[in-house]
Amino acid sequence: MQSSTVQFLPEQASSFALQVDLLYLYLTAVSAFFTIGIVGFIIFFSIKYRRRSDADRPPMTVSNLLLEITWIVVPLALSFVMFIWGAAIFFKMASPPKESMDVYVTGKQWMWKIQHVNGHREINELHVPVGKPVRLTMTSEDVIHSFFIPAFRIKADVIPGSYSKLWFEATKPGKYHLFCAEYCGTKHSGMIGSIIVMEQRDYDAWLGNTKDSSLAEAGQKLFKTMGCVSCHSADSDIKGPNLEGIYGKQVRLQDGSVITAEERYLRESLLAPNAKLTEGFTANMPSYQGLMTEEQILQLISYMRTLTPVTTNTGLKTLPTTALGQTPKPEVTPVQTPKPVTTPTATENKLSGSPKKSEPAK
Amino acid sequence: MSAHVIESKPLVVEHKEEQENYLTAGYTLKSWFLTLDHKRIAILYLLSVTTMFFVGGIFASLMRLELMTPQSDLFEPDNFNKLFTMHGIVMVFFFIIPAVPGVLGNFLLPLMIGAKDVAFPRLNLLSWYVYIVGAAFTMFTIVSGGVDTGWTFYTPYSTSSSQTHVVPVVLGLFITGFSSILTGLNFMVTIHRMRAPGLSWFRLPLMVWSIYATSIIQILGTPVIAVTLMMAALEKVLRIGIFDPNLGGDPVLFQHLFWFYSHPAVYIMIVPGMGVINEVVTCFSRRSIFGYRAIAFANVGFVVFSFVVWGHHMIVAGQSVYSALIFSILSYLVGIFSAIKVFNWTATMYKGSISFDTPMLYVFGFQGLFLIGGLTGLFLAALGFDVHVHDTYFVVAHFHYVMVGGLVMAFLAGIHFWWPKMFGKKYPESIAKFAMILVFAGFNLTFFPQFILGYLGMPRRYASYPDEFQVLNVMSTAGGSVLGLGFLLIAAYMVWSLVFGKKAGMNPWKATGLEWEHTTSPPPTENFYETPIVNEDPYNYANRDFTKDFNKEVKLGA
Amino acid sequence: MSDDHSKHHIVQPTTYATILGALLLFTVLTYYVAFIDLGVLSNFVAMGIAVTKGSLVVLFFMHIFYSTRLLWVVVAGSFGWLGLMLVLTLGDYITRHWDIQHRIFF
Amino acid sequence: MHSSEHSAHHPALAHHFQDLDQQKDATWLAMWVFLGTEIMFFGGLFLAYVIYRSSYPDAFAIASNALNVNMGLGNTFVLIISSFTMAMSVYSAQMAQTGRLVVFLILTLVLGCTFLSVKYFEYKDKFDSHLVPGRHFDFAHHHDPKTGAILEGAHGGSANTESTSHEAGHSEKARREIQIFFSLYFAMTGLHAFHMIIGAGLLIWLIVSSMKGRFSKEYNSPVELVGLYWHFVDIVWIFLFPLLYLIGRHHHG
Ligand code: HEA
Ligand code: HEA
Ligand code: HEC
Ligand code: CUA
Ligand SMILES: [Cu+2]
Repeated sequence: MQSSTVQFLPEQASSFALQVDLLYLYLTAVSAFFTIGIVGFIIFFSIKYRRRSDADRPPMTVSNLLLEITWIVVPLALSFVMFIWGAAIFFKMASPPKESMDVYVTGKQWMWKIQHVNGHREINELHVPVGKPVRLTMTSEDVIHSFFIPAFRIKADVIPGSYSKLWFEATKPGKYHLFCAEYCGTKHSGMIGSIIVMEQRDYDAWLGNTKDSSLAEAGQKLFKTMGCVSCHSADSDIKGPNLEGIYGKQVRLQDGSVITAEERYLRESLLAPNAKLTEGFTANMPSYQGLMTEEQILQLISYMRTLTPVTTNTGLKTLPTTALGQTPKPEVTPVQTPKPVTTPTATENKLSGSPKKSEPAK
Repeated sequence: MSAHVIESKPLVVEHKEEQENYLTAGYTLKSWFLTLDHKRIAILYLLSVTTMFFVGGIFASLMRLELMTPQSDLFEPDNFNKLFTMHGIVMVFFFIIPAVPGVLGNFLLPLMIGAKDVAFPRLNLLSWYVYIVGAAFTMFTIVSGGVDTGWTFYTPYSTSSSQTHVVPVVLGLFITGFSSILTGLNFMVTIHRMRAPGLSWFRLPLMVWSIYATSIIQILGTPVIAVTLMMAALEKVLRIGIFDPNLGGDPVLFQHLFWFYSHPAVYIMIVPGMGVINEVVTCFSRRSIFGYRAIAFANVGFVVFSFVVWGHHMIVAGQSVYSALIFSILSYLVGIFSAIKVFNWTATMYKGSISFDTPMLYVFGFQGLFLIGGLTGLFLAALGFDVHVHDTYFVVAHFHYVMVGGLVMAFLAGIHFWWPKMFGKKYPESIAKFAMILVFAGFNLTFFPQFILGYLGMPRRYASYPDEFQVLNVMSTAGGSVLGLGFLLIAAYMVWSLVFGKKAGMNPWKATGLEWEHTTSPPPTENFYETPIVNEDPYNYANRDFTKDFNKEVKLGA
Repeated sequence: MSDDHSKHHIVQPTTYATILGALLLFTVLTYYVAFIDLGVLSNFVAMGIAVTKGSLVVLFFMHIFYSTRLLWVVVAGSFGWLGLMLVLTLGDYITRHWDIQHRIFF
Repeated sequence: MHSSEHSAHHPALAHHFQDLDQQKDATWLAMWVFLGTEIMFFGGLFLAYVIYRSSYPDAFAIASNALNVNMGLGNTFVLIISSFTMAMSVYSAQMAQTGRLVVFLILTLVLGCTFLSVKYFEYKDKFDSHLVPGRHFDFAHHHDPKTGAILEGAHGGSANTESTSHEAGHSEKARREIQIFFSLYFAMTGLHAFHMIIGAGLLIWLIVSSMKGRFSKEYNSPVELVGLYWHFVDIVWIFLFPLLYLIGRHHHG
């Protein structure tokens, strides 16, 4: 673990770390410049113009417009650099690459519940492979928490009733702190855990050991037990929309507007189906508000995601999933597709930050 | 812009000084508790905010004690959470917001503009009582078990999860808010309507401009926090659903409303402090201020811009990334106004005649520490950077640098500077300098390590933390003790000086300004023996003969 | 203060009565318009009428029309500040789920 | 400023003011600034209203239709007329017509009380139909045939929506959203009514003082200031009425 000497930087273990540290350096440099400059002037003036006798009569101050403009313009310019730099990193942090692997996180007083796509669950621990973008979809069961990994320089509040996203690409195997950064009650400081970054091989082995049914499988079971099939399958009496390819689809609503079906929409479809009616359908779907846990909702969403064929960065198009109501084969869930091509190494990836662009199949 | 001074017919007041002043106008408790004199009300505020500061400081000390070790051993996490909550609430709402306006503003505003009193003396006293009632509610909460929501009261934690006394404390703050509003209103009207003849806007001391700007922020911002807290209390009691996601509400809306007030509130804290700095730095440089108008307008800039940056507290809170973008760039714009002031104060010293009395030392302290605090504010406003340090000790260090390093330093500068005017007594100069150094050193030792801690990732509001953060935390705790001793020392010699201090005379610093040159120390109840007429710009040090004794004569208008 | 005298302007009852008439008329108007389906426009019309009514009250019943510049500023400022709060907060809600064009920077 | 010479010894002049003019200026400014704070105070609620109305337009339309628009309309008239009588009181005070002043003040008070009593009956009705947010909130109890129709009609434009057995699930979300409407309704109108009550108290005080003959041509600020306050409360209602009562009325056809 960490040495006992005082460090100044946390470990750099994600593709963002160096970027944020460089910005830190710039900010510190600008601050040092102004601090040393101003303190320097104060000391200099204090010595040079110290009062020698009570008879000293300093002259009237003359204002100097040029000087004043300079010291408005220069800081403005410097701070615009701060703004743009900071915003650029921020936007990268806010846009997960399409080919990211998904992990679902639920915060709850006072623990982190984590579900992998293959259904494996962990508490207060998250195992991820190195060099692969990971996208977290997070929600909370009670109050606001915040998912914070200092070594990765990322953080996002986890808010009940909505989904937050966070993504990272770990660049260095190891064990890192996971903190809850938003005050959430008595054991806020106990709501900590670790992120374990592993080599892909180790990760596969670790994952292989797990016996749980996959998240999507669990979701699929729910899809049956909760009665979704009765409407969302070809041969039901009451017709619901075909959910094939639903994830990421542009759904046309009854009021004419178009909405992209992603987590937020799917969640709302379960909890408040009639808030946004799909065009051509009537308000027949019951609400599952209160009938499912957040985790079950995530499972269902994850299942519905598998209904959409995804392009992975191997260039392979996953097989279209089976017809509804049948078991999709877990090995075709896109995120699990092994990635034989070279994993970008930490060093390669440090500066570019965003993971290597995938070459889409088309 | 008449540069010359008319020094005709000075009124010699040496004998008058022995006579009546506002302190000797009455000795009964009633004469204090029912006083309408702004100067006495200022003293009431001085007593109450100082008490509150020490209460908050004791909470802080207990917290620092707990944080010496990684485990939570001294307090249960529950109690630790109550400690930082009460520390934040007491310091913010009962110390720092009323401190400079309540004490120095009240004492000085009418004196500086040549008025007999503020526009509405009754309202002024009422403000103080409202403050006390609000404080009483909050103190009751402490006694009855405390609150543990953090001073920010984020929903849904505060409304549906916390089992502590949220409602009484919210009520207390609601009430205190009105004190702030009434003070602001009173001061604003006073500045508009009560200025002495000849005292045009651009002849006002910059302290008055600062108070004016502060008042407007108080007037426009405080009602919003009041109604927000009201809604939160209703949510807690009646479950009305506005902030509760389980009932269809949006918890982030609370944050918008909260910060709509609480960001401007940080300027309510710092702007009057900056006002003090103007007065002190000119006096001890014997130099008129550099760029009077720029500073005056920067105050106006604060009024507008302070209200449009609140979203920088919510960068990772789930607000739109586009909003974050807007709020970030606006935060940089508001930084410029502070920059203008800092540069102008430095330039004011150029070619001055600088002396190093205690108030000036505090100005130096302020300059350095506020600079660091402000600049780290710019760090935080950089979006990608804030993602990492939000809700870590980096933020804690930032705001202590601006609030303690900035405002508390400025407040102490002001208190030391005007102490002779307020009480007619001098404090012991060398002990005061020693205490200043103690505070400065202790402060840096306490809070500088927290920047590093924060960047390393230590989250705030943590009762326990991983072992590797201990070294820096111990440093911080050690610094906190030095700091506490420094403050204690200041309180001690100030009280001592009331009894044993040397008589100060009317203008010991040879300062300009109506409060120094036109009335005695302490001033009489109606402030001036004759309404002053102003015929020069402020800080006209170039036209004073410093070889004269400034302590003898009250200058009268032509 | 040069424009002091204007504040002592006494508004005549006929003015008050005219304003009263206008206010009552606008109230009736807003009521009936509400029953016509104007789509999104409904909101704007309703608010437009409310703003007009409010302005009439402020300007004449509350004498701002005859007042000093300072009071104009106070009134405009107060409403302006409310506007700031509404616009910036709504801005968040409107853009919250927009797709992110992370390429706008690099 | 010869008029101020007279007033310099007026009993209502506070010691620290130069003259009544200065005092009047100061109080006017103060009153307006105070009204500014009131705007921001109501503003927080308006903000919440705007956010939720734009998030839940349909629920708000349904809920709004459960309010009694006629009572709202009637009250709007009452309040506007009371604003007029208040303005007339100010005029009478300025003209030193004490008799008329008292009459107009009493009229204003009566109108204010009328408003409050109507409000009382509206509230009572809401209590009886379980429309008060909280544990007993229940929109389903609200058996208004018209609203019932709207409950379905308000979802998008398509007309042939039928009530089905799945109604229950459907209205769970609607219930929460409708409850938020009523929360805001009660918070906003409640705060408004609270201001009215204070205003009524001030009016009573004015009536008593004017009967004692305290006001004159030179000194009538209290009447003017209470007038400002009263008009402000009126303005708040001018906005509340369309915002709360008139949403989605056109669904009636
Ligand atoms: C007195 C109080 C005070 C003051 C004056 C400030 C001033 C500033 N603050 Fe601070 N702030 C707080 C009190 C204060 N703050 C508090 C209490 C919190 C935490 C609340 C909580 O969560 O509990 C906080 C939190 C906070 C955050 C949120 C952090 C987070 O939670 O993630 C941010 C983000 O942008 C921020 C920014 C700023 C900025 C840009 C300024 C600027 O105004 C600073 C401007 C000053 C300067 C810039 C220095 C002078 C400049 C120069 C000499 C020239 C060089 C200039 C340039 C290069 C531009 N502050
Ligand atoms: C004006 C505002 C103000 C002031 C002056 C201070 C002053 C101090 N603050 Fe505070 N602080 C806040 C405002 C302020 N703070 C706010 C708003 C928060 C956020 C709360 C939240 O998260 O909700 C906070 C949070 C905060 C934290 C973070 C808690 C956490 O997140 O877990 C810490 C930790 O070190 C801290 C420390 C201190 C210290 C050591 C002082 C010292 O400067 C205090 C020095 C004063 C004394 C010590 C008292 C006087 C001396 C005696 C009575 C003698 C006896 C004592 C000794 C000899 C030691 N403060
Ligand atoms: C009684 C029939 C019924 C049942 C049971 C049902 N649905 Fe639906 N569902 C519908 C209808 C009808 C629609 C279209 C109307 C709408 O958008 O609400 C729909 C829409 C959806 C949509 C939005 C699809 C789109 O194209 O916009 C999703 C997602 C969905 N359902 C998922 C589920 C899941 C998951 C379950 C089980 C937990 C489920 N449904 C159970 C009838 C049903
Ligand atoms: Cu969860 Cu803090
Ligand atoms: Cu801020």
